[in-house]
Amino acid sequence: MVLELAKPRPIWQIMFSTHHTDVGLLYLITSLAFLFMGGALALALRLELFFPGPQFIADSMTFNRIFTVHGTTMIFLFILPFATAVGNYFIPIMVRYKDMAYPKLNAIAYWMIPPSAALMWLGFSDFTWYATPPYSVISAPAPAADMWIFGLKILGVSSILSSINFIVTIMKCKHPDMSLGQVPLLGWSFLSSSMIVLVAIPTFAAALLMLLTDRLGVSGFFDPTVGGDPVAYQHLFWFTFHPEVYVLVIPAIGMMYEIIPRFSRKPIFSYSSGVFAFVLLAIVSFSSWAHHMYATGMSFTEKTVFMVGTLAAVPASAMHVFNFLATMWGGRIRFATPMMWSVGGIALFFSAGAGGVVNSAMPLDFITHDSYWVVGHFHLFVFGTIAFGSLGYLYYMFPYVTGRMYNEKWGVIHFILAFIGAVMVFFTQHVLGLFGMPRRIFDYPPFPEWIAMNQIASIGAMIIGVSMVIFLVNMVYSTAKGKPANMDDPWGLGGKYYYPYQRKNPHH
Amino acid sequence: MGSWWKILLSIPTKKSTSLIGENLSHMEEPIYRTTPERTAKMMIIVLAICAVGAAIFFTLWDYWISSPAAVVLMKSAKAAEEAPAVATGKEVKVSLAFVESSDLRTLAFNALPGESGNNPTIEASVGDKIIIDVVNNGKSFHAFGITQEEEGFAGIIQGTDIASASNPLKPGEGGKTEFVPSKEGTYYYICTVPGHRELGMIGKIVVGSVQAAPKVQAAAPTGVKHQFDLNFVESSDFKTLAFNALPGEEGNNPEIRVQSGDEVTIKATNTGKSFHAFGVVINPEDPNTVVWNSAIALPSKPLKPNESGEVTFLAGAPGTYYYICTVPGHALQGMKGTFIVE
Amino acid sequence: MAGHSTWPEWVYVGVVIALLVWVGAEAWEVERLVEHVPEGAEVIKVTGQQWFWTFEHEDGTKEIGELHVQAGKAYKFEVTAKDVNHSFNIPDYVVLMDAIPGRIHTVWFAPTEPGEHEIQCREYCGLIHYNMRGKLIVEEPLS
Amino acid sequence: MRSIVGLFVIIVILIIIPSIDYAFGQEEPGKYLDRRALIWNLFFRMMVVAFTIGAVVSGTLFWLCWRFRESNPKAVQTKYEQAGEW
Repeated sequence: MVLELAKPRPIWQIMFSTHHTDVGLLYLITSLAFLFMGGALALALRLELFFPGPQFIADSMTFNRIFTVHGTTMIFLFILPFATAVGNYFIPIMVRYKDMAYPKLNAIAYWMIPPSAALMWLGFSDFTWYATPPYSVISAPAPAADMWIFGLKILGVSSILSSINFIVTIMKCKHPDMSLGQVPLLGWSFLSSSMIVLVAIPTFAAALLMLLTDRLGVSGFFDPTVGGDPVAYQHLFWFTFHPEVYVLVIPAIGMMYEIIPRFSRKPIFSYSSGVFAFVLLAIVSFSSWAHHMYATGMSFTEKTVFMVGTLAAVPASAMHVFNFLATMWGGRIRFATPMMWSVGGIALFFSAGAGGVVNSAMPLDFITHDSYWVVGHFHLFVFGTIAFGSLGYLYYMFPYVTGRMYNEKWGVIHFILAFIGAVMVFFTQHVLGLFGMPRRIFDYPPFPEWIAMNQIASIGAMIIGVSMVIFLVNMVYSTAKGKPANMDDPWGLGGKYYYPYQRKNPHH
Repeated sequence: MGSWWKILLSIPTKKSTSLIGENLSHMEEPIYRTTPERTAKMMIIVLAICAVGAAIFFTLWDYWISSPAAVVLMKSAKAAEEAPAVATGKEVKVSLAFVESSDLRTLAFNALPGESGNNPTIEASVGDKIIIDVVNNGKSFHAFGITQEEEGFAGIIQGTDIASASNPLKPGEGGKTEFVPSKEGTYYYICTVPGHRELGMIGKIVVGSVQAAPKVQAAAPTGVKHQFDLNFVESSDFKTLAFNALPGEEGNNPEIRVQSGDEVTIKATNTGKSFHAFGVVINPEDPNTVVWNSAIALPSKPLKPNESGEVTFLAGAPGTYYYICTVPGHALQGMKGTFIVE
Repeated sequence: MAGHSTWPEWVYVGVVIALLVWVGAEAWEVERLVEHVPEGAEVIKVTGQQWFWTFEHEDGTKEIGELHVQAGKAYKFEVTAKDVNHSFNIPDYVVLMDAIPGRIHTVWFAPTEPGEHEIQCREYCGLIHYNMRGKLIVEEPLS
Repeated sequence: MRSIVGLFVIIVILIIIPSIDYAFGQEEPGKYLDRRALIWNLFFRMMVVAFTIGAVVSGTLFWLCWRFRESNPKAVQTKYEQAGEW
C-alpha cells in the first residue's frame, strides 16, 4: 500500500523491512486499525448510556473493561503510533537524510507494539486507563490487570526507542548545510515531544513496576496498611501523563504547521515563535502534573503552586493559535480537506484550552473533578485537536503514501460530520459534568437533565461513527481505485514543493 | 460497505504507473501506485489478525478476570484460618480499657503493671463468641485488634479490629467487637498503634479445647433434608437490599430453623441488577466467618444478575447464625436473615 | 522569514498573560475563603467502602447511605476509605473530597435550607461504583 | 486592535466588581459563607470571560476563513506567490 520507492515488493517484504517509509506504513495501518477498534468501544459506551438503566451491555464489569480499553487504545495505540508514523515518513525527508538514524531500532520499536496491544486487548482489564491503587492492587482481577501492566511497560520502551531515534535523526543526521534553525516546525514538534517522552516515561515505568510488585504482594509501596501511600502512585502517574498530553498534542500542532501555510499559500507567520512555543511547552509541561489531584487532600500551597504551573503552559499554546491565525491572514486559502481539519482543530483546540484554564482554577475542581466535564474537556483535546490534526494530515499525506488521490467530496463530508459530532458530544459532556454526573458510571439515576444530555451526546457519537465509516470506505476505496495523484502538487496549489517531492528545503 | 467488499474481492493485476514522477530531480524510477490487489491483501491481513484475536478473546472471555491479585490471595489466606469456626453458642463477655501511666511511658489494658487486673488473660474454648468492649481511658490515641503474631502489630484477624492506627480511638471513645476462635492456642489482643504493644498494651486470649462445652457439639447427620429458595432482591433505588421480599412486604428475610445435623439445601437466585453472593455466617458484620462451606459464589466472583447457585451442607452445632449476602456492605443494607440451629 | 512586524504578537501574549493572572488571583482568593473551616463546625466521620457510605456523628450515632444534618449549622467531614479510593461528593453543595485508605481528608459545608440532596462517589471504585449513592437530608434547625 | 482594547475594558470591569462584592459580601456575623455561592460565582465570572474571548477568537477565525478563501472575489495572489518564495 506504500508508494514503493524501488519496485513493487511482496507485502511481507514491506512488513519486515526497516526502511523509514515501510515502518511508517506499518505504524500508520496499526494506528488506524486501533482507531476504529477503540472507536467501536466508545460507541458501545455511548449507546449503553443512551437510556438510564442497563441496556445491552451485560453488567458493570463489562462496561468498566470497555472504557478502560477504549482509553488505553486511543492514547497508546492510535494517537502515539500515528504521530510516529508521520514522523517516520517525513522527518528523514525534512532533514534530508536517507532514513531514520537507527533503522533497525525503528523496526524494533514498531514490533513492540503488536505484542503489547495483544496483551492489552486480550486481558481487557477493568481498572481504568490510569490504574489507580489500591483498586488496581486489591480489586482488579488477574490476569487481565497484570497483562495490562506488562503491555504498557512494553509500549513505554517502544516510545522511548522511537523518541531516541527521532532526536538523533534530527540533531545528528540533518543535512550538513542545514542548520537546526531551518528544520521545519514539524521536525521541531517531534524534537520537543521526543524530549518530553525521554524525561517523562521512565517515571511511569517505575510506577508500573511498583504496581506489579504490590499486586504480587512482595512490596507495599501503595498499601497504607504497611505504611505505603496510594497517592504516591498518582504523583508518579501524572508526572508522566500530564507531559504525555503534550507529547500527544505537540506533533498534531506540528502537522497543522505543515498544512496551514501550504493551503494559505504563505510561509508561516513566525517560524521563530513556533519553535519558541514548542520548546517552552516541552519545559512547562512538567510544572503542572498535580492539577489532576486537587481533591486528594492537597494543601492550599500545593494547589496554588500547581495552578500557577498549569496556567504557565497556556501562553505557549496561545502563541501557536496566534501563529495559525496570522498565517491565514492575507493568504489565499484553498479549503481542501486537510485545511478544513486543521481549521476545525484550531477552533476546538481553543475551546479545550479555555476549558482547561477554567479547570485549573482550584475551587472549580470541587465542581468538575472526575465529572463528565473532565471527560468532555480532554476529549476536546485528544479528539477535537489531536485527532483532527492527525486525520487532516492523513488526508495530506495520502497521495504520498498511496500515489493516489482520496475522494475530496467524501473527505469534506467526513470532516463536517465529525465536527458536528464532536461539538455535540463533548460540549454537552461539559454541561453534564456541571450537573454533577460522575464519569465512569455504567448506569445513572433518571434525572431528566442527565437523560436529555446523555442522549444528545450519544447521538453526537453516532454522527462521528457514521463519519468514520465514510472515512474508512473513502480510504480503502481511494487506496485501491483512487485517481492517480499529481505527485508534484496534488491540490494544484502552485508553489515549489509538496513535501515528499520538494525540490529545496522550505523556510529561507 | 458494499463497495468495500467489492474491493476485497476484485483482484485486477495491471499496475497503473504515471509519468509525473519521472522528471523529478531525486526520483529516477517511475512511481508504482498501490493496486486494488495489494489493498485487498493488506485488508485481509489486518482483518485476519483481528479475527484471530477476537476468537481467542471471546472463547476465554471470563478467564481473563477469573482470579484476584496474588496479594489478595495471600491476605485472604490469613483471614480464612478464622472462617470455619463451629459456634458453640457460648458467649464470653470482656470489657477492656486502654490506660496510660502519667508519664505515658507505660501502657496497658484495664490497669497498669503491678496493679490487679492488668492485661487480663481471657479464657475461652474453640467456637465461643468472645464479645469485647473497648474504651480509651488514656490521653493519647489507641486502636484494638486481635492477632496470633508473637510481636509487632501485623496479622490482625479480620473483623476483630476496632479503629486503626491511621484512624484511631480518640480519648474517651470506645468500640465493640466479636471474635470466634477456630482453633486452640494463644491469641493476643493488642493496641494496633505501632509501638504501643511493646510499651505493654498486650494481653493473652487462651483458647482451650472445645470439650469444655460438649453438649453443644454438632449432632450426627439426621438424614432430614430441607430445601430453601432465597432470592436477592433490590429496591428500585438500590438503597435497600433483602432476601425474597423488601422490608415491609410478605416473606422478607425469612427466618430459617433446622435441627443440628439436618441436610440443608439452599438455592440462591440473583433477581437484582448488581452482584451478590451467599453464605451462612456467625458474625453478620464479618462476611469472612462463613461456616459449613455454605458459600454460594464469592464477593470477588459474585453471582451476576439472573444467575443462581445452589449449595448443600449439614447444619452444625446449635446456635443462632445468620445467612447474608457476603458482598461487603450488603448485609448492612438489609441482606441478612437469621438461621437458627436447634 | 519575509519581514513581518511582531508587535501584535507581543500585545496578544501580554493580554493572555494578563487574563491568566486574573484567573489565578480570583481562584486564589476564592480558594482561600473556602479552605478556611469555621470554628465550631460539627465533625462527621465519613467512611467510604465498596460500595456504600458510612457516616458517624460526633455523638457516635452511625448512619449508612443517609446523612441527616441541620440547616444553618457548619459541618466538617473527616473523609476516609476502608478498601479502595472513593470520592465523597455532594454536587448540590459543591462538596467534594477523595476518600483514600489510610488518610483522613477534611472538607466542610454549611447547609442553608432544608431539603434532600444526592450524595455520590466521584472516584472510580469498582463494580457498583455507578450506584455508590446516598441521600443528604437537611432538616429544620431544632432551636 | 479594537477587539484587544475591548478585552482590556472587560477584564478591568471583571476584576473590580467581584473584589467590591467580596469586600461587602463577607462580613455578616453568625452566618457561614456559602461555598456554593462563592464557587459558582467564580465559575460564572470565568465563563463570561471565556465566552467573550471565545467570541473574539472564533469570530476572527470565521472572518479569516470567509475573507481569505480563494473563492472570495477580493482574493488576490499573496506576495509570496508572486515572489515565489514559498
